[in-house]
Amino acid sequence: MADQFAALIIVVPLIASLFVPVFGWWKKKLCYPWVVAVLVIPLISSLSVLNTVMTTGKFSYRLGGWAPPWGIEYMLDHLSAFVLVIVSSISLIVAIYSKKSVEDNLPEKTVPFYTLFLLLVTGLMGIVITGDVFNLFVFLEISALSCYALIAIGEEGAPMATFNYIIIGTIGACFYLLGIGYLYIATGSLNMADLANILPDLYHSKVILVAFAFFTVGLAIKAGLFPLHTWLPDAYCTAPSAVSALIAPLMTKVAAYVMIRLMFTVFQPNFSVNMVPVMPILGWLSVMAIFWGGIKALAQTDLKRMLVYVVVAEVGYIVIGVSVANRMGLTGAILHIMNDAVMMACLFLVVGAILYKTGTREIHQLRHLNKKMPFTMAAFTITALSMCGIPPACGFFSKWYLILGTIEAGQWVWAAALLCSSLINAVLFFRVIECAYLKPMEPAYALNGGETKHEEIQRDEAPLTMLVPIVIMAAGVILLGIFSGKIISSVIQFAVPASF
Amino acid sequence: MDVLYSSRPLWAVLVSMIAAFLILATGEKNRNIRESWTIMAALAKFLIVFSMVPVILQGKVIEYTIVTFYPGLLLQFRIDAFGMLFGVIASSLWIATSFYSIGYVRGLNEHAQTRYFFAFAMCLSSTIGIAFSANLLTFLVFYEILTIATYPLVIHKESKEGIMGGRKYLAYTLTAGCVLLFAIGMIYYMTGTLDFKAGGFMAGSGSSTVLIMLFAMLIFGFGVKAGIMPMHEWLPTAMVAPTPVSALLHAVAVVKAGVFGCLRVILYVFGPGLLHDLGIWLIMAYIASFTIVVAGFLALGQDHLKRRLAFSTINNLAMIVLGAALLTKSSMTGGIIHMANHAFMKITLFFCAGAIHVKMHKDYVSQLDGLGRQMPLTMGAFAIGAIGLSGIPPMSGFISKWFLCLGALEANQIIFLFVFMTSAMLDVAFFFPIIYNSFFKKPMDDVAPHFDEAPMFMVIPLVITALLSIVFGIVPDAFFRFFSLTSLAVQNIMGVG
Amino acid sequence: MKVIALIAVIMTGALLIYGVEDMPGWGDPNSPASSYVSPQYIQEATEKTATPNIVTAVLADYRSYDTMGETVVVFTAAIGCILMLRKKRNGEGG
Amino acid sequence: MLDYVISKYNFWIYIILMMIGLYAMIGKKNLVKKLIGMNVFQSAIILFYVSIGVKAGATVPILSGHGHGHEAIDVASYINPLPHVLMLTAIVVSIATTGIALATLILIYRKYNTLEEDEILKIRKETGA
Repeated sequence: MADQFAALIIVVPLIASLFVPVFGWWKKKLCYPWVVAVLVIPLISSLSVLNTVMTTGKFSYRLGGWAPPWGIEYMLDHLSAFVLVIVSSISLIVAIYSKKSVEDNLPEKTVPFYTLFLLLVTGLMGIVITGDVFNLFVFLEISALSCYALIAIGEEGAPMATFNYIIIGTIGACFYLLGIGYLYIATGSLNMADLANILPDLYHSKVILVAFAFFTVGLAIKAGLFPLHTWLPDAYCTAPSAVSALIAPLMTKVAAYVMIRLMFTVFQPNFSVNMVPVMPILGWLSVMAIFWGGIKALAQTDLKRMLVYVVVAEVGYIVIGVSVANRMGLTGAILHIMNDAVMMACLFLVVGAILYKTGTREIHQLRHLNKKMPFTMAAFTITALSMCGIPPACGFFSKWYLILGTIEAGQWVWAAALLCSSLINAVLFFRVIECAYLKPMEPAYALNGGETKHEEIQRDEAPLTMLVPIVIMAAGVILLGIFSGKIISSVIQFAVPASF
Repeated sequence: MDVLYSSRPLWAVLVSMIAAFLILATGEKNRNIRESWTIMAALAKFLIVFSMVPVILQGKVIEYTIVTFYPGLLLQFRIDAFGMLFGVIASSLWIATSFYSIGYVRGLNEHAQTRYFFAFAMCLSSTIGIAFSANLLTFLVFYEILTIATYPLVIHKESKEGIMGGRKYLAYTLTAGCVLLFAIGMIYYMTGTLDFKAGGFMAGSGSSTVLIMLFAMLIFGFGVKAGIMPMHEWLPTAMVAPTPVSALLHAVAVVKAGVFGCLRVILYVFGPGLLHDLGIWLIMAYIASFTIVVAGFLALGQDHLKRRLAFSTINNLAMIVLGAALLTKSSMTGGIIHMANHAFMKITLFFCAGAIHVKMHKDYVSQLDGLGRQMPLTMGAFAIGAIGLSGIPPMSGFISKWFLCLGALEANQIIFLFVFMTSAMLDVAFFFPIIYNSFFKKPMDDVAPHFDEAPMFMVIPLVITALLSIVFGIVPDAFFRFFSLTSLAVQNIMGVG
Repeated sequence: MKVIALIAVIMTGALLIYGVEDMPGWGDPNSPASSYVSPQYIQEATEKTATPNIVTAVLADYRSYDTMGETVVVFTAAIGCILMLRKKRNGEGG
Repeated sequence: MLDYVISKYNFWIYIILMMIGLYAMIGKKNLVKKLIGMNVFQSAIILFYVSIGVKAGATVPILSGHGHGHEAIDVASYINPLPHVLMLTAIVVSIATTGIALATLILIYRKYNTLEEDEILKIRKETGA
């Protein structure tokens, strides 16, 4: 019976999205509770699926009852169930959060906004759940299209950023489509499990090699891996708060998931690691991503823009974990998909709340925020410490496994890059913390009569619909760190290919 | 070795963490309730820690596993004699510091007191975590928490120097944390285990070049907090912090955690045998000696009282490390017991500096003339601490120096004997003028001095710690069983090596 | 920009031409694409789905899930255009 | 050699089309031209897929005569239906993408009154955005 939950994960938000315009036409206010209520169901379903996978092992779900290579099936194993839980929980949290942000920024666009919000979530979960390479493309496009539209309604400069994103994103998606075509021409199949069986005999074919190359480049574009990240900063930065809080944690992570899926399930590790020289290339690109993202982030004075560059660097983390191609590294990468999703969600939620309350994102204007918004800033601080790799927050543990992975692979420079990145993050985030928590170093505010010391600062915390998601995410940062051992031993351990 | 499974170590760590959140929840409005949390937690922590001492002295270890990540990779507490020693020092001195802090922050009407007590409690929590860690990973986890928990204390004043000091502190300690992370990863990769083992577990797990590199990294990582030169720069800068913080930083928690880490690496990760074979013990000893002598001279040049004390701390910590690096039984005993003795004496000195600051708002050595007549208790305690640190009997400092000198002879390294002697003379040189001036010189402002002490909350703790320094000099095993614990730890290490 | 474009294009083209060597020829009935999954569609589809047009059968039955996705894409695009363009028109009108 | 080239002519055509499209997408300054490049690029891929399905001498896969009974169906006489199915989906996707892209172009034009990339960048630099 639990099998049917798998279908609900996609069907419920999809059907629900059709009803959003209906509700909106009737009463606009209903959109928000409807979306929140609907998104609970995928979360429950994906938890149930994860539970089934953990107790009985992986299973597939045939859509329309057609047998796999002819019909389409869902592939539910530890990896996909795990990522599903991440996607569904974060989208629920962001949906709860979105209320004030939408009312404030896009009052007349509530209805299409929530419709697309649900479609984006549907697309992301469809990507994760499907076991068919072409079906994956369809959902990739659903999520991409809704993402384009959601970004385009952002602030100044958003349409231009979106157009760049559309062009580059379409190149990525088309490369992926081309990869499918090449696989199909060589094997005749589109089903992932089936492909995995057929491919080993064809590993020496040039067609397969080209297919692999296109997959890798296409997904690297979608994941925003250096140097194909150029679309990412502008697009994520100009998007509305609620949108960037959804796409920044999820879009790149889901692309990274597809990368892991293709490299280690559709293709065997034997091919991806030993027969093509792709791993070192990806690894070095990630190192550059980490440094480039970090350095660009250091140069920003706008908090959100800084975080966007941190996203670029964090993609490098995951890809390094993939490209060291050993058990520890991949464990770290999969763990970091989760950790980074939670951390990024928390940070972007905080930035949205700050923007909503104070109207600014400039770091140096965040003064006294610890008094105004103590809980928001506490959440920010916890997550910032996690980004710097301070235990017991979750960031430390993924970093630990990634470093073990690089050590095992003998890649010292990669290890050094990971370590340096912690330090860069420390500089980045402590700069913000200093501004928000401490008195200004220079008496630059003497204009107020030099009486800054005695001014009474009123608490002015974000509304509850914003605060609760933020606090949940911050608690998640700590709890996921403490229970990372449990998560690894019960889920991630089995998500890593057995041959490692 | 008998192993006793108990959750007491966990509670010892958690009690102050829980208190920290209670403090945060209580807030600025109910100051008395907030302070009572601190004191209750301090007492509870001490009782929990101390209740385990008899078990340890029977030669057992207490173990508690928090979580397991991978085989050989787990968060675990295991209390042995050495860890116990550190745990007792930290938890007993926290009681003194708690009372003292209350007097200090109220005396000065400091801002952000809630944050201050919160961070303080977190610091102690992680210090005990460090003391009880069973392996390098657990150690690292608590070490990093300690780094962060101390940061709000360092920048407490929020002045320009404070923030700069905080930045420098973070730059040093976070870099060290990264290096440690890498080194520990390497060790796990090479040996598959991270558990501390008396006498070391690294022997034969890699080429000597790799081992030396790892040793250097670990010593760098822990040495930063221990203020070993040339990584000591942050310590004097961090003196802008309020005095109880300096006392905690420089006598109990942070620097001792660094030294504790160094000793763990030398004695429990690499082990005397391996270090002897690799020949790096001598290099280590020279670095420590260099630190001892240079820090002593630098201390002479400081007019700011707390900075002078900071350099004295660097000097003494290096002495502890040198004791361990000499790898003989006596030197180890001396080094380990000096952790305890130095803690009590140095915290007395810092308490005195704080009391003077609160009462007289004087921070410089040159301002202290004639103070002894106005604040006899404070300056008397200061004299006891200073004499003790110079290694003059019957203070406890004498015991540790005696063993250290004995160790230098046992190791057939006369040069280190001279290092200890020089250090003692430098101690005399930079402490005695203070004592002399304060008792025998006339005050600068020519007002007839009358008895006017600092608040009782401050004076009582510092008198008690001063008296304890004398008691430990006469009966080293009194109350806290420091000497028994030390000799047990040394036995464990030498028994294997 | 033009140089980057040219380099990207030439690299892509070279990769594609490299791959062509192992491709089956034009109209080869024995290519894997035509001989593995698809024959069964041609043989069974009419019987199982009662549709003479096999493309329709596959589109609306075997791979109907894809087709659902396809319609959702159109829906997404429509809503997306509404989201992007609607308010501005009101703004101009008023 | 010539046989080789001729036997795979479908691939050469699609490769050339695709390179043209890709060049326009990256290299052109006019945003509409970029969009047209995108369409050419997608059409090239569609062409590629459809050409996979071809079997020499086969006809469209519509079995008007065979609906009933169990007489054997000659697989070789009908072309492969799957690529066509996939491309029906892909065409729709490409149209939808074009639609969204055109909508953003409208937004851009309303804002900057031009669709030349360099002019837009100049305007943005001047306004400091």
